Amino acid sequence: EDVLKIGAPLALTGGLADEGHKQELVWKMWTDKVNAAGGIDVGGTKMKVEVVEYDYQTDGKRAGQLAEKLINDDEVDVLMAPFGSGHTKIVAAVAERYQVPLVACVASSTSVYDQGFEYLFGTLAPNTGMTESMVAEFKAKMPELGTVAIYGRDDVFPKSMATATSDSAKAAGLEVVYEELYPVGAIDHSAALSSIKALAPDWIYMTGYTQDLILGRKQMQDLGIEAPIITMVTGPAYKEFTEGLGELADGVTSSTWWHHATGYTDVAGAWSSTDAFYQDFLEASGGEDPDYVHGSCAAALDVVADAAARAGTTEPVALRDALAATDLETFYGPIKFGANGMNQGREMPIIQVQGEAIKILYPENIADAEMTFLQ
Amino acid sequence: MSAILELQNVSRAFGGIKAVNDVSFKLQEGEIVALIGPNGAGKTTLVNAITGVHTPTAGKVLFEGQDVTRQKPFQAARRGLARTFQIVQPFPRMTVLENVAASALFGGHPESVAEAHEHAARELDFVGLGHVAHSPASALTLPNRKRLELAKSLAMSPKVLLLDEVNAGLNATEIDGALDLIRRIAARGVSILIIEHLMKVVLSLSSRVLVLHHGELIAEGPPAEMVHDRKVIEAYLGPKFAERFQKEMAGA
Amino acid sequence: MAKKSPWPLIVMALWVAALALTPVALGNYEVRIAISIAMFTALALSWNIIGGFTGYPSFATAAFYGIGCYVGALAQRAGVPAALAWLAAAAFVGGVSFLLGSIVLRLKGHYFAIGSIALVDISRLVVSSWGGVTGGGNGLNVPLLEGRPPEVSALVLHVMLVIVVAAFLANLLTDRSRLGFGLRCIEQNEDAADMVGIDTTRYKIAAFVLSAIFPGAVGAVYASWVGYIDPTDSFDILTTVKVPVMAMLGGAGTLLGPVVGAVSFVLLEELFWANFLEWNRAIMGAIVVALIFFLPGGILKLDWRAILRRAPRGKPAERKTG
Amino acid sequence: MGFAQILANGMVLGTLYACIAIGFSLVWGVLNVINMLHGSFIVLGGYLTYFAWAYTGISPVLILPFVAALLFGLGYGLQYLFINKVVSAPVLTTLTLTFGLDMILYNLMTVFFTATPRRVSMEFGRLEFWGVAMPVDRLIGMGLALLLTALLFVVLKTSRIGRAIVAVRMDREAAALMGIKVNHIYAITFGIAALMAGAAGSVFAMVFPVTTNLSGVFLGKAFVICVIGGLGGVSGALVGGLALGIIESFAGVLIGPQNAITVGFVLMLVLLIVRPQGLVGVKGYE
Amino acid sequence: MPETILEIDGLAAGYGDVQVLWDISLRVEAGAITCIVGSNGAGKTTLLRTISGLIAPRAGSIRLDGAEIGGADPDAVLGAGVAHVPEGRRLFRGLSVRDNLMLGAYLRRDRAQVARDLDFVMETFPILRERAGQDATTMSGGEQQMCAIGRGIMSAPRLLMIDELSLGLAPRLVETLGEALKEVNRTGLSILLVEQDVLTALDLASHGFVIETGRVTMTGASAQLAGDARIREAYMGL
Ligand SMILES: Nc1ncnc2c1ncn2[C@@H]1O[C@H](COP(=O)(O)OP(=O)(O)OP(=O)(O)O)[C@@H](O)[C@H]1O
Ligand SMILES: Nc1ncnc2c1ncn2[C@@H]1O[C@H](COP(=O)(O)OP(=O)(O)OP(=O)(O)O)[C@@H](O)[C@H]1O
Ligand SMILES: [Mg+2]
Ligand SMILES: [Mg+2]
Repeated sequence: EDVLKIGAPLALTGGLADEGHKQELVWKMWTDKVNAAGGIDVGGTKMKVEVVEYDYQTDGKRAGQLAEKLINDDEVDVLMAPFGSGHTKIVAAVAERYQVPLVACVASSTSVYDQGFEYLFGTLAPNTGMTESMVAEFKAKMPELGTVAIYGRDDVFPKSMATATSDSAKAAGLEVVYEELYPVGAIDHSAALSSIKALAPDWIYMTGYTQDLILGRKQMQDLGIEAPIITMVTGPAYKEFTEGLGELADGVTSSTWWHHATGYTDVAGAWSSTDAFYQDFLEASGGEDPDYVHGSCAAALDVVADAAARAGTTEPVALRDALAATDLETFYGPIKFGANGMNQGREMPIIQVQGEAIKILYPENIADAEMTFLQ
Repeated sequence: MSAILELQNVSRAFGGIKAVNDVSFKLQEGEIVALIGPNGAGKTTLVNAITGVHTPTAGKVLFEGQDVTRQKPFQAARRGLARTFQIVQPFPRMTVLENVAASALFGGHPESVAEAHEHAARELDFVGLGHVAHSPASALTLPNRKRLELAKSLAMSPKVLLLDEVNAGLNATEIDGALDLIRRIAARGVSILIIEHLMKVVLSLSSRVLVLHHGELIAEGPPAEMVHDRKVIEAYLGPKFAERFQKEMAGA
Repeated sequence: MAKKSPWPLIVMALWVAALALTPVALGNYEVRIAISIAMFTALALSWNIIGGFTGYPSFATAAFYGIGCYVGALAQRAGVPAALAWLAAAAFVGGVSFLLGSIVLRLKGHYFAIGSIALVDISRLVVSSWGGVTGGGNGLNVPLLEGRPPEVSALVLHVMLVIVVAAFLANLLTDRSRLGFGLRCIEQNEDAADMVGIDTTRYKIAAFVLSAIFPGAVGAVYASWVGYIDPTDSFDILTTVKVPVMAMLGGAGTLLGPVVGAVSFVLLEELFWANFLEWNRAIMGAIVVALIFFLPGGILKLDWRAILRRAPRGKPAERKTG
Repeated sequence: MGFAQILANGMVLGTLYACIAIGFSLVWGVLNVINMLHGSFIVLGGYLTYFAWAYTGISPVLILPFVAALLFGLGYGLQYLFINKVVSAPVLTTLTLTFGLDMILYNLMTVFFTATPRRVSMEFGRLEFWGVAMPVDRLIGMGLALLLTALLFVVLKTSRIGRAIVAVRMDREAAALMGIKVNHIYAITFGIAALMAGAAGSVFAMVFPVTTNLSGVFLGKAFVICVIGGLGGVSGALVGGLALGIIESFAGVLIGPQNAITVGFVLMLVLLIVRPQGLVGVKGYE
Repeated sequence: MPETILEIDGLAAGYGDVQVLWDISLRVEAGAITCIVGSNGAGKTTLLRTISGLIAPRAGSIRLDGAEIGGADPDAVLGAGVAHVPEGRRLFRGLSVRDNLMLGAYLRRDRAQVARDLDFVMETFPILRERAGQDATTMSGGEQQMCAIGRGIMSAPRLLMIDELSLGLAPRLVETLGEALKEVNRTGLSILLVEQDVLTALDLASHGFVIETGRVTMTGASAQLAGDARIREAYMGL
């Protein structure tokens, strides 16, 4: 058989359905694109690519079960992890046991990668990288920046972001005046925000799911909470956020792993430039902008294809070694895996909602706007 | 002959109302005593107080000389202090036999499940329910349910039996059958306190009658006297029935 | 009292043997299904003791299961060998359920149902707030079991089956001992049970604990199998409701009911989930509804014993027999 | 931070909570059914309001009555067709049935609405008095919630339906002998409950983003509130809701949002044990 | 000949697979007190439940003043003028005596008349006025029985059916209740009485029926029945 089989458990229903559909979309875009170009060259033979996907209904148990089904019944050569660090962990355990390479495109918590798994790779870079550059950038833009309040959802990704931010801030000499997590079931944030209001910090950093962030921003407004900098990770990266908030979104900053305004050109992979991807995406999605999930996942497939090409075979162990040796420039940016399998040394964009648009404040080389302050 | 059950100034209040107020009496071994009184006088409450369903708010309950005032219902049952319910309470979806076996197993003296069934079967024959042993309790007619209640309490091989209106709803003829059964139970050496509004039962069974009114004992004595007692007629019998019963007693 | 037929035993033995053989006969995926069948069979059997025999509508299964997950995981992370960790989890959960039982078992009917559901939520919240120990929302990584996948799954399956057998024996003994007799009395009329000399409190707690330890063990084993647990998955409200449904599907209060129920439910779920991605939840719902209307006594309803034991519906006397 | 502010937050949240719980409490108290559908009813109300608003631009306040009416119909139908058939069965049966129905409804909603959070975004700004900041939309929500609650209270207390509902709860057969159409009353009750849930959803959508995933959360809140307040329909839910809102608000500030919800649950468990009838619930509903 | 208010012909009824009533036929005289006696499980309660529409008849007809009410829903039967005071009182827990009485008038719209009837009931049973505010179910058995009867009267029926009038009541109360019933009957209300205490029953009623295992086996004027040897032997234990 000359097909490169890629297995993908997806959350097409349940709580993470929206995220699942994003992945599904780029899986399709990528396979069409590659197969249209005749497939990929593996050890001399042109191989078509195929993504085998199943819905795991945002149910962790089921995600693991599916990974196993993909490996055993569908005999996939490599797995793509589902959305989120939690479910990635479950699938990673299975992949590790079967020694099938797993590429995670939406798991950024180091806790996923520090289990010493051999077969796990991630295209997102560590959260810490993100938070350090952010603190540095803001401090540069606002020298008098002294106090920060941190408020996050008690869930794998937001929690690690909150902790990382708090560490980076302390390291940079900021005072963390408030640092709390809210449980998953929380539907109201008045209590926390009222406390924050009383502390009047220079910088409010909130991290959680889009619906929480929308509500959080609105309640800040309602309670008359103002601060020069309001960061909501990763709200602005999602169109639901800006749509849900309207002008209230204006001025909110966030870091993200990728933004379509990042202009990488003549790179390897299915798309020769960020813009090429962007154009294709607009078409595929009917005019909607891609976010980092789309970018990272599409790039993850590029990585797989590249590894297969270099390995010259789809045999898992060889494929794994090839992946480990990856050093690739994609439309999404440079990808090079560290010892723990995580993508290293990328400069991740800091973005800000300005009017209707999402502007990039950092890194300089792709920045397209000056940071504005809310106060 | 010694008192097997003794109440010393027992009271039980519910919030405001004193349902039972400072009641004292002795139940001698082997005797049948009747407890009568208007509705709401506190008869059922008294039984509940004796069996630990409602612990007395004051006073003492002595069983075979030992203080059992604070006992739990299941302890009362195991001691041999059995009672029937004014509102019959079978295990509806068990067979009649299982119902009685339960009492034998838990209330009686520890035996194996098998023994319990044998014992139960004997008691069923004794009360005359042998023929329906295997039908579900829910299918019994009222008189048979009452008999089942009796069988259940007998299966605990009780020393004292408290019968709360076991005959209510039976007509005169059915009552005759019931009377005979109760006599046979007494013959087994069980001491009985019987609550009844059916004077026919009271008068023909008991050697002694206690009259409860507003939670207090207002009279006590042999049946023949009670039907003439002014207080009792006033509070309980009413002139018309008093007359009827006086006749009956005279007749008997 | 129903006569003791040997059939439940025989059927059960054959069934367990069949499951135990899946690793040699079938592929890993089927083994995985076998494992979840075993898991849910154990859970349903455990529930049967409190929910079936005693008639207390307990929705605490997920609490025991979840606590089991965490105790097992933490023990293993602390270096305790897997097998010991599993036993420890069972024991610990047993203790916890004893304490919780002596509290919530004072409640009856709807209040007990709510109370038991609350147990699930509270344990979840405690586990996630107690980040220092449990990793909170981050979840916990559990050391993976050694060995190649087939061996590992086979091992997990067989351990789960051991738990199933244990749970089944617990049911069997309960069913045929004075304990079971007492529990059935409580199920039908607690006051009367008290009156015939049953120490209802002690009996109920016993039942509650029995229905807790096996889920505890199951959770622990599950944890070391998947290698990662988090509060939302471990204390899942869906699990807690599924289990009683399975028991009812087969026939609550009977010996084989929970077994049959668990098998059919898991297989149905597989079937629908494989074939009707979008709609599988609705379909499961439809099945549950149908179950209530068309199989009120469960699949084993035809078993004549069930006729005497099943939960009361409508006019009891309409089911006069004998 | 200002005591007044925390209290205010708590009370506003509390009234919304009350609104969430009333229907649940009613069904539990009267039909003796734990209605697992309740959370989804609220979510449904929220979504319907959102889409009606998004497509017509009509003010949600005006949309609310229609949504409420719609859910009344739905509730009446479900009760009449399904739940009535097993209404006198033990809790396990009825709870499971409503759970099954909920799986269906939930699935329908995820398919048609997806899990995307929706919010009726109308910026009303806020009022400030004595240093207490109050979002206007929440005040409106609070107002509506109170209005609905009062309305229901009056209906249950004074109307024939109200008396019939109480009678049916106590003794179906005796009620029938009073000439009360029992099944009809049951269905009405369930309808009213669904209606209140739908209305609550509308109100909610004006203040919070709603997503299908919230149905479980709403249900959980309803549990807690009913137990805290007690099953007495309106008054119980109101007291319970306010209590929970205020407790969560203070707990959130004093011991951190992390534990706020836990406190609510623990309080509920304690009350279950020491005072099953709840703070203001009438004894005998147990 | 006196006119009849209730006519039953060939009535059969039961529960599930148990048939309880077999071919029951009887006439209830308007404005009189009629009693039904019979041993336990004979089917007396079942008969009343069938008349009041709680159970659907399997055969036969039930006519009230010539109009068929067999198989009608309870509310329709009550609307037609038949009230049923059930075995064991069945008062509404948690509701005051007054509310219980008012529920009797649930179907009625004529507020003024309802108020007058409430007054009448409280005249007839003074204890109810005394306890008007108390939770009905915390009263003693006898008081509850009065409340139940009062509740029946409140629905302004033309025929009042009472099951087990004296069950569990102190003799004195039975006497009082008897007087009260005669009182009520004088206002022209027909009464159908099920009673275990045959002496009391026949003493209250002008006319009686005997039901055995679901069949009417005897009927006649009270005096005549009271004199009948079989009755004395079977039901009076004499
Ligand atoms: N659980 C309770 N709570 C409140 N009051 C109660 C309770 N049980 C009984 N009472 C009250 O106590 C008094 C005595 O009731 P009890 O049932 O003992 O009377 P009784 O003598 O058995 O009457 P009857 O002959 O009708 O059975 C009544 O006024 C009753 O209302
Ligand atoms: N709900 C029921 N389901 C099945 N059978 C019943 C039911 N209620 C009564 N029966 C049966 O119907 C027969 C007649 O019962 P019914 O209550 O009408 O007798 P009754 O004349 O009223 O006796 P009692 O004097 O005890 O009131 C009895 O055999 C009884 O077991
Ligand atoms: Mg009594
Ligand atoms: Mg009767």
